[in-house]
Amino acid sequence: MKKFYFVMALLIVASMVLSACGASAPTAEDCTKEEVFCVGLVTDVGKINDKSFNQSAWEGVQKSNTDGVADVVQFIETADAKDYAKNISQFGDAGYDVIVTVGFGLGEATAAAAATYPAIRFIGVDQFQAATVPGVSGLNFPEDNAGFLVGALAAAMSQSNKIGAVCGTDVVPPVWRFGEGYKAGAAYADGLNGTTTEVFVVYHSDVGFDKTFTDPEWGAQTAKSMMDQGADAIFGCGGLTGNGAVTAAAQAGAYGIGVDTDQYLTLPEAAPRMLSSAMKLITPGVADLVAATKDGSIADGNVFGAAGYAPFHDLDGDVPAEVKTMMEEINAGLLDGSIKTGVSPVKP
Amino acid sequence: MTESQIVLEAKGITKQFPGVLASDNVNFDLRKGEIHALLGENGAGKSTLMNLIYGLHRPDKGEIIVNGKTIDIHSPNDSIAAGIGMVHQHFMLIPVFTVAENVMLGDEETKRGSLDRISVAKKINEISKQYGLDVDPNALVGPLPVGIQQRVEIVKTLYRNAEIVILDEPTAVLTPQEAEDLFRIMRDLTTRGVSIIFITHKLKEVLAVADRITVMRAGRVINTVKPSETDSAQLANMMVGRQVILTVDKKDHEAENEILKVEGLTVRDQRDLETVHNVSFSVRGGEVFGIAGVQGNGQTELSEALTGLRSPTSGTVTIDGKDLTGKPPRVITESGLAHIPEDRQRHGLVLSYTVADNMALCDYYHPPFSSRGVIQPKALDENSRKLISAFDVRTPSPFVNAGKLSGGNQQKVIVARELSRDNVKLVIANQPTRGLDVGSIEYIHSEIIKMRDRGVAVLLISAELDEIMALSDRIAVMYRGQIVAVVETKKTTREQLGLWMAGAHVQSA
Amino acid sequence: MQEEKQSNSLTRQILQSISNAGLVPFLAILTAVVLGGIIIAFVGGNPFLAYRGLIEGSFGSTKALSETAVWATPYIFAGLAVALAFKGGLFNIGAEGQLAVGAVFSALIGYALPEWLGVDLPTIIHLPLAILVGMLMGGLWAGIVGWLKAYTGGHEVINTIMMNYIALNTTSFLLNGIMKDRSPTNVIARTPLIADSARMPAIFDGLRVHWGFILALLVAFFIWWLLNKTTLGFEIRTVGLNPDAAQYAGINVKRTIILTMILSGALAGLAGAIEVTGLNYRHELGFSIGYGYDAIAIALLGKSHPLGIVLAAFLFAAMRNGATRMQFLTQMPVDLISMIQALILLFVAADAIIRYIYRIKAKGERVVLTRGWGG
Amino acid sequence: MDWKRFGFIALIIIVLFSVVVMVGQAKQPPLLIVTSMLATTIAVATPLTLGALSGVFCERAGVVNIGIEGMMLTAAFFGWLGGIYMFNIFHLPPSVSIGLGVFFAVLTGALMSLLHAMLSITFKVDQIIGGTVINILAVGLTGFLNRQLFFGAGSVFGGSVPSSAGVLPTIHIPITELFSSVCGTSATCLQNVQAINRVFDQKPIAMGAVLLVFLSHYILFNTRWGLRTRAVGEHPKAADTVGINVIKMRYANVIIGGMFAGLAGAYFTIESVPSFEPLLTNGRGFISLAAMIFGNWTPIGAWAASLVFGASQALLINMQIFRDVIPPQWSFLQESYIVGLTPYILTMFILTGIIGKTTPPAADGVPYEK
Repeated sequence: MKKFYFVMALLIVASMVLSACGASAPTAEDCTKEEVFCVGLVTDVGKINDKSFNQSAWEGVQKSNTDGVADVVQFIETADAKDYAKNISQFGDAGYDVIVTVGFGLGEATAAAAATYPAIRFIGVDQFQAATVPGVSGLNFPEDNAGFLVGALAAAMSQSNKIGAVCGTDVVPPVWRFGEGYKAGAAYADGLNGTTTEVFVVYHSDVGFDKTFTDPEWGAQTAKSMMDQGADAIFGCGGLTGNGAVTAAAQAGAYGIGVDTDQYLTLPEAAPRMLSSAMKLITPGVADLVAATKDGSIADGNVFGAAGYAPFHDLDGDVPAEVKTMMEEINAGLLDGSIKTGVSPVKP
Repeated sequence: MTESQIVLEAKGITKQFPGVLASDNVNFDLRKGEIHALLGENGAGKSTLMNLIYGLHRPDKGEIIVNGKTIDIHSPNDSIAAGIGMVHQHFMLIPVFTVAENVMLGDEETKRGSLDRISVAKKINEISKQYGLDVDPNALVGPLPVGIQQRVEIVKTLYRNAEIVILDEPTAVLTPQEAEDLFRIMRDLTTRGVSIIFITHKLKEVLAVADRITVMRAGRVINTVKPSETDSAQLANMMVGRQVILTVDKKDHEAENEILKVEGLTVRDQRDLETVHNVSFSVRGGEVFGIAGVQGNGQTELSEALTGLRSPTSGTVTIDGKDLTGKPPRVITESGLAHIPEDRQRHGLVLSYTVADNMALCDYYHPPFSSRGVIQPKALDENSRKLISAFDVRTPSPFVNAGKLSGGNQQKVIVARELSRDNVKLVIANQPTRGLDVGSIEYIHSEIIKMRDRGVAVLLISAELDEIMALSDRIAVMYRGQIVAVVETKKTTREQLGLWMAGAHVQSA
Repeated sequence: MQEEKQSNSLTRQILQSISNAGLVPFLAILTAVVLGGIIIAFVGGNPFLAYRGLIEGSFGSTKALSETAVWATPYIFAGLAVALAFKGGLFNIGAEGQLAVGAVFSALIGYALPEWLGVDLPTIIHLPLAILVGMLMGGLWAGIVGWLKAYTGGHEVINTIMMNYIALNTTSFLLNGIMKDRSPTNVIARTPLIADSARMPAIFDGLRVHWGFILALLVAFFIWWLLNKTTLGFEIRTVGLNPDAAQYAGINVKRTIILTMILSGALAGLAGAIEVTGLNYRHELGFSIGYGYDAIAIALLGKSHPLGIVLAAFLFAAMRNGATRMQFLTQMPVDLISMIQALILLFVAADAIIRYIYRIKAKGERVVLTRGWGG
Repeated sequence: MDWKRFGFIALIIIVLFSVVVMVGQAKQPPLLIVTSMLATTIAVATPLTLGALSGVFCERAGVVNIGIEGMMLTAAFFGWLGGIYMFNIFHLPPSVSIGLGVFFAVLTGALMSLLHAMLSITFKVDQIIGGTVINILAVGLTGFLNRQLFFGAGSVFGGSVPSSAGVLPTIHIPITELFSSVCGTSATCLQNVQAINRVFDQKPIAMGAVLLVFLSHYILFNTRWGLRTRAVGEHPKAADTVGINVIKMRYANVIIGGMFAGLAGAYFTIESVPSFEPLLTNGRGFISLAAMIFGNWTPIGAWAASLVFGASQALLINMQIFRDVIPPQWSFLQESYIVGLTPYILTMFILTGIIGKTTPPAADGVPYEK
C-alpha cells in the first residue's frame, strides 16, 4: 500500500506540473455582461473539424470574432442527439447573445430553446422554416442552383459526354439538391448545345448515417468505377466522401468539381485538375448573420445564403469562352428566377 | 544384469507448487540400457519429477546430471540437446498435422527455406524399420489409433537421437497385447543402448518389464528395488504407505429382474464416425455388469447414448421397462439413473460452484431445492451437510468451491449426489476411479458394491481390467464399437479378456 | 449463538468481498483519470478545469443530476444485457443493434398503433405495449444469434457484430422509407413523434429524468434476483460456467443459450424502448450511437454484477453528460472521454497492470468469459 | 484445398458480376463492365485482405484478434500523420514522405498489436475483451489527436490541415503497349485490351496485398516458421515439449499480424486518399475478421472471401451508376441498405457450417499456461 500512495502522489504532482505549463483557456464568464458580445455554436452529431458544414459554420463564427463583431466565441460538439437541448442551454444559461445551431436535426431543439431564451438570437444553419419561428433565423442555401451550375459546366466540358457525381446520402436534403441540380444542369446544357450527356449520380447510403460523409475510400472507388465507364468529370458532393472522389478523379486526369467552398484552396491534391466548385457559402453567411444580430438588422424566418460556382483557376485556359459566357448567363438566370432547376427541396 | 554406467542422475530435486510440495528432495538415477520404472499413485510426484528433468518446469532446488555433466535445463530444448526424449501421458501430437510434420516439429529440416518433408519421411521410415515401429510418415495423426500415435511419439524422440526416453503411463491406453508389444519395443530399444524411464502405477507391468523400480509417494522417493527382490504386496505397501487389500470384499448376490436393456444400439461421435455398432446387452438388478475394453473403443459414446448426452442413430434403450431411447438426460435421470461421468471436471462438476450447489446440480429444479422456480438455499445447505457426513467428503465447509477439493473428494461429491437420490434403479459408472488415490478408490468400490447389494443394477465401464474383474458379476468386452464377448467373471481369466480386448473374438467367442 | 456468529462473519465476509471487488475497479478508474489529466495537460489544457467541468456538468445541479440519470438509464439496461450474456457464457457485442431494433419497433407501436386501430389508446395499455414490443424485438434479434449458436455453433461474437450492421442498415432503410416522418417540414431520417399515450412521464416537472430510470434500477435488482435466486438463473450460470456439466445435469443447454440471448437482447431492446418512450419520443438515426460498446465496458467494469453495473453506468453516464460542461469550459473534445473510458476498460480488463502498480495480490479465480471461436 | 468453399465463393462472385453485366449491358459492353468491376473488387478488397491476413497470423498462433479494426484505424492515422510531418515539418520530398508514412503505419500496427499481445499473452486478458479495448482506444486516440493536432489555435499545424505528400502512384503494367500490336487496326480490340489492362493498373499496396496472400500461404504451410506458428495455435503444449517457445512465437505472430493491419491502415490514408477522418475504417476490420473465418483461417481462402465482399461493394456502386436502366423487378438492387447487407448475411450463412465447417485453430483464444 505504501507503493500505492507513492505512485498516486507522483501522478498527481506530474499532472500538476504539466498543467502549470499549459495555458488555461479563457472562460466565457463575462457573457452575462451587456457589453460583451458572445457567440456559441452547437454542432450536429459529428465533429467540429468535419471539413464540412459544422466546420464552415464555426469558421463563420470565428470570422465574426476576428472581424471584431463577437468578443467571445465558443462551440460544443454534440456526441448524441439527445444532448441537443442540453448543449444549447449551456450557452443559454451562460448569457450568450447568439447561438448558432448547425444542421436540420437541431431544428426542434433550437425552436424550443428560442422560446426558453427569448433574449438570445438563434441562427439555424440548414434549418428551413415552414412557419416562421420567433427568435430563430434559418440560414438556407439553394444548393440545387450550385449543382445546376457545375452540372451544366461539366456537361459542356466533357469530351466523352459522360459525367459523374459522387455524393453523401441523399437523405440529407442539401446533398439531394446538389446531386439532382447537377443532373438538371447537365440536361439544361445539353439542351443548349445539342449534346446528350450521360450523368451518373451515386449517393452513398449504406452503413449508417454519419459515415456516409466520411468515407473517402468509398468515394474514390466509386469515382474510379465511373471513370471506367467513361466519365471524365466528377463532382464530389458530400464531405470527405466527395473529396475522395474528386481526388481520385484528379489523379486519373479527369476534371474534379468540388463542393461547398472553393475546394481548389482546400484540396491541394486535386487542385491542378479542379475545374470548379459548387459553392454554398456557409462561412460568410453565418458571419453576416452574426453581424446583423449585433447591429439589430436581423429578422426571424428563412434567410438564403449565397450559392454559386468557383473560378476555374489553373484550368481557366481549358474553358472555352462560349462556355464561360454560358455559365454567366445561367447564373444570372438562376438568380433572377428565369431559369428554374425543377429540383424538389427534399427527396420525394 | 551388470552394473553399467549412470547416464542420468537427479540429485536433491525439490519443487514447490502452490499448496503442494510436489517433489521433496528426490534422488534418482538411470543406468545405460536399463528400464527403470518409477512407480507411484496418482499425485505421487512421478510426472512432476519427469517434467523437471525434461525442462517443462524448473526445480526450486537440486541438480540434474547427464552423462556425468551437471546440466542446466531451462526448457525442453536443453533436455533434447542432452539426449532426453519424453513420451507424455497425454500425447503431444497435433491432430491436424501429418506424422512427418509432428515428428520434425521443433527440429525441422528445410531446403531453401521450405520444409523438406521428403527427407524427413525417409528418416522416419529408417527409424521405423530399425525399431519395428510401423508408421506412415504422410498420414494425418488425428485419425490414427492411439497405439500408432504412441509409436509416433516414440519415433519423435528417436528422430531427435534421444538416448534417454521417458515413457509416462504409456500403457494406460493400450490393450494387454499392445502393452506386450510396447514392452518388446522397449527392450529392443535398450539393447540398442537407449535407457528408459518407465512411469506407471501398475504393479504387474513393473514386475514384468523393469530392471529396477523406484517407488514414490507424496513427492518423496520411498525406495529403489529390483523386481526379483520384491512382490506386488510389498510394492503396493510402499506406494500407499499402508497395507492394501487388493481385492474387493464382495459377497455373492442373486441378480434380479432386468433393469437396463440395450438393443441394436448404434451411435455416431461428433466427427460423425460410427463408434458404436449394433450393441445389445442387458443389466439386471443386483448385478454389476462390467464393460471392459481399451479406451476409445466406443465406451464413451455408448455411455453418452445411455445417459442421454448423445442421441443414438438406431437401436433402443429401455430402463425398467420404459423406452428411453434418445430422451434428454433429465428424463432418464428421473426414470432412475445415477450417472458417474467419465470426466468429473468436465461433466460431473461445476468447479466454481460450491460443494452445496454441486450436490444439487441435477436436482435443483424440484422440491425441496426449489419451489416455483425459486432456489431454496436452506434446502441446498441441509442436503449438502447430510451428504458430506454420509459420504465422508473432506471439505472445510459446504460453501467451498468444488474446484478447491482434491480429485478424490471431488469424485465423492459426485458419487454422493448420484447415489443418494431416492429412486435409483440403475448406476452407470464410467471410469469411476481414474486418477484417484487408493483410499478413494476403495471407498468408491465399496459404494458401488453397496448399491448392487441393494438390488440396483450397475453398469461399470472401465479401462482398468483389474477394476472390472474385481467388481463385476458379468463382463462384456468392447472392441471397435462392438461387444465381442459377454462372460461371467468367474468363468474367465485376465488373459482371455485381454485377447478379446485386442479383437481376437472370432476364434474364441 | 453459533449460528449468529456465523451470520455475523458472513456479513463481514460479504462486505469484505465487496471492498475487494471494488478496489481494483476503483484504482483502475483513478489511474485512468490521472492519466487522462496528464494527457490534457500535455496538449495544453487544464486538467483541473476539465475535471471540474465534468463534475459540475454531471453532478453540479439538480438539472445536471437529472441528465446524468437520463444518460445512465440506457447504460444500465445495456450493461445488464451484456452482463447477463456473460453470465451465460456468451459475449454479446450486439447490444447496439438490439437497442436500435428495440427503439425502432417501440417507436412504431408508439406512433402507428392508434392509427392502425383507429382509436386512441389509454396510456396504461399503450405505453407498456410500446415498451414490451421493443423489448420483444430486441430479444428476437438476439435470439437469432442464440439459435445459430445453439444449433449450428456459429460464434456469437461474429454473429452479433454482423447483426449490428444488419440492424444499422435495416433501421436506416426503415427510417428513410416506410417509417420516415412524412410531415412536410421534416427532412431527416426519423420516425414521427409517438402518441402522448405512449410516453413515459417525467418524475419531476422541468427535469428530463423519467420513470424509465426507476425501472432500470428495478430491472437491475430483478436481474440480480433472477440470476442468483431462481432455477432459471442457476441454469444460465451453469451453462455459462460449464456447458458440458449443464447438459449432464439435465439442463437443456441449447434452450438455455437461446433464452440467455433472448433475455440479453430484450434488455438491450428495453434500453432502446425506454429511450423512445421516456426521452426522445421518436427514433432517429443519430440516437444512441456506440452504446453497445459502452455497455461492454460497463459490464466489465461492473464485474457483471447488477450493482456494479448500476455504479459503472453512473460513472459512464456522468462522464458522457459532464462532457458538455467540460467542452464549454475547456474546449476539450469529447474523444477525450472515449480515451479515458478505454483506459478504464484497459485497466479493468488487465487488472494485472493495476495489481502490479499498486502491489495488490490476486484473489479468487479468473472468470472465463468466452472460449475462443470453437464455442 | 477446400473446393466446396472455393466453389461457393466463385459462384457468388460470378452471380454478382452477372447481375451487373445483365443490367449494365444496355449502357456498356460486358467486357468493360467486368474489367471495371474486377478492378474495383480488387481495390476494395485490399484492406479487407490485409486485415484478414492480420487475423490469420494472430489466430493461427492462437490469439483471437477482434482489434483489427482499431489497429487499422490507428495505423491509418499515424501513417498519414507521419507522412504529413515528414513533408511539412522536415520538408522531405513527397515520395520519401509517402514511403515513411507507410513505414509509420506499419509500425503503428505493430505497436498496437504489441499491446494486444501483452494483454492477451502476458496478462492473459480475455482476448475478445483485449480486442475490444484496442477498438475503443483507437477511436478515442485518433479522434482526440486529430482534433488536438489539426484544429484550433495552438495546435501543431496552426488550426488547419496541411497538404499531405499525396498518395502512392498507380503502377502501370504495360499490357496495352505490349499487346496493342496484336490488334492491328481494330479499335474494339484495342479498347478491350485497354479494358483488361485496367484490372492490372493497381497501386502498390493493392498489388502487394495479393503477393502477400500467396507469400503468407507459402510461409504458413511450407516453412519452419509456419509449421511452428500453426503448432502453437493448435496445441501449444505439444510445441512447448519440443522446445518451441510458445510465448515468443505468439508475440511474433501477433506483431506480424499487427503489421498487416498497419499496412491495411496505410491503404486508406496513403494509397487511396490522402486524408484522415475519424472512424474512416467504417467497420472494415470486422469484415476482415469475417473474411478470415469465411476463408477458414487460410490466407488464400481469406483473400477469396475478401474478393466476395469487394465484389458486393462493386455491385452496389455499379447498380447506382446504372440505376436508370435497372429493370423494375431488379430495382431493389439499387437499395444500398439491402444490397449492403450481403457481406454480413453471407458471413452468418458461412458460420452455420452449411458450406463446409469452418474449423478454427484448436487453441485459438486460449492463453497458454504451463
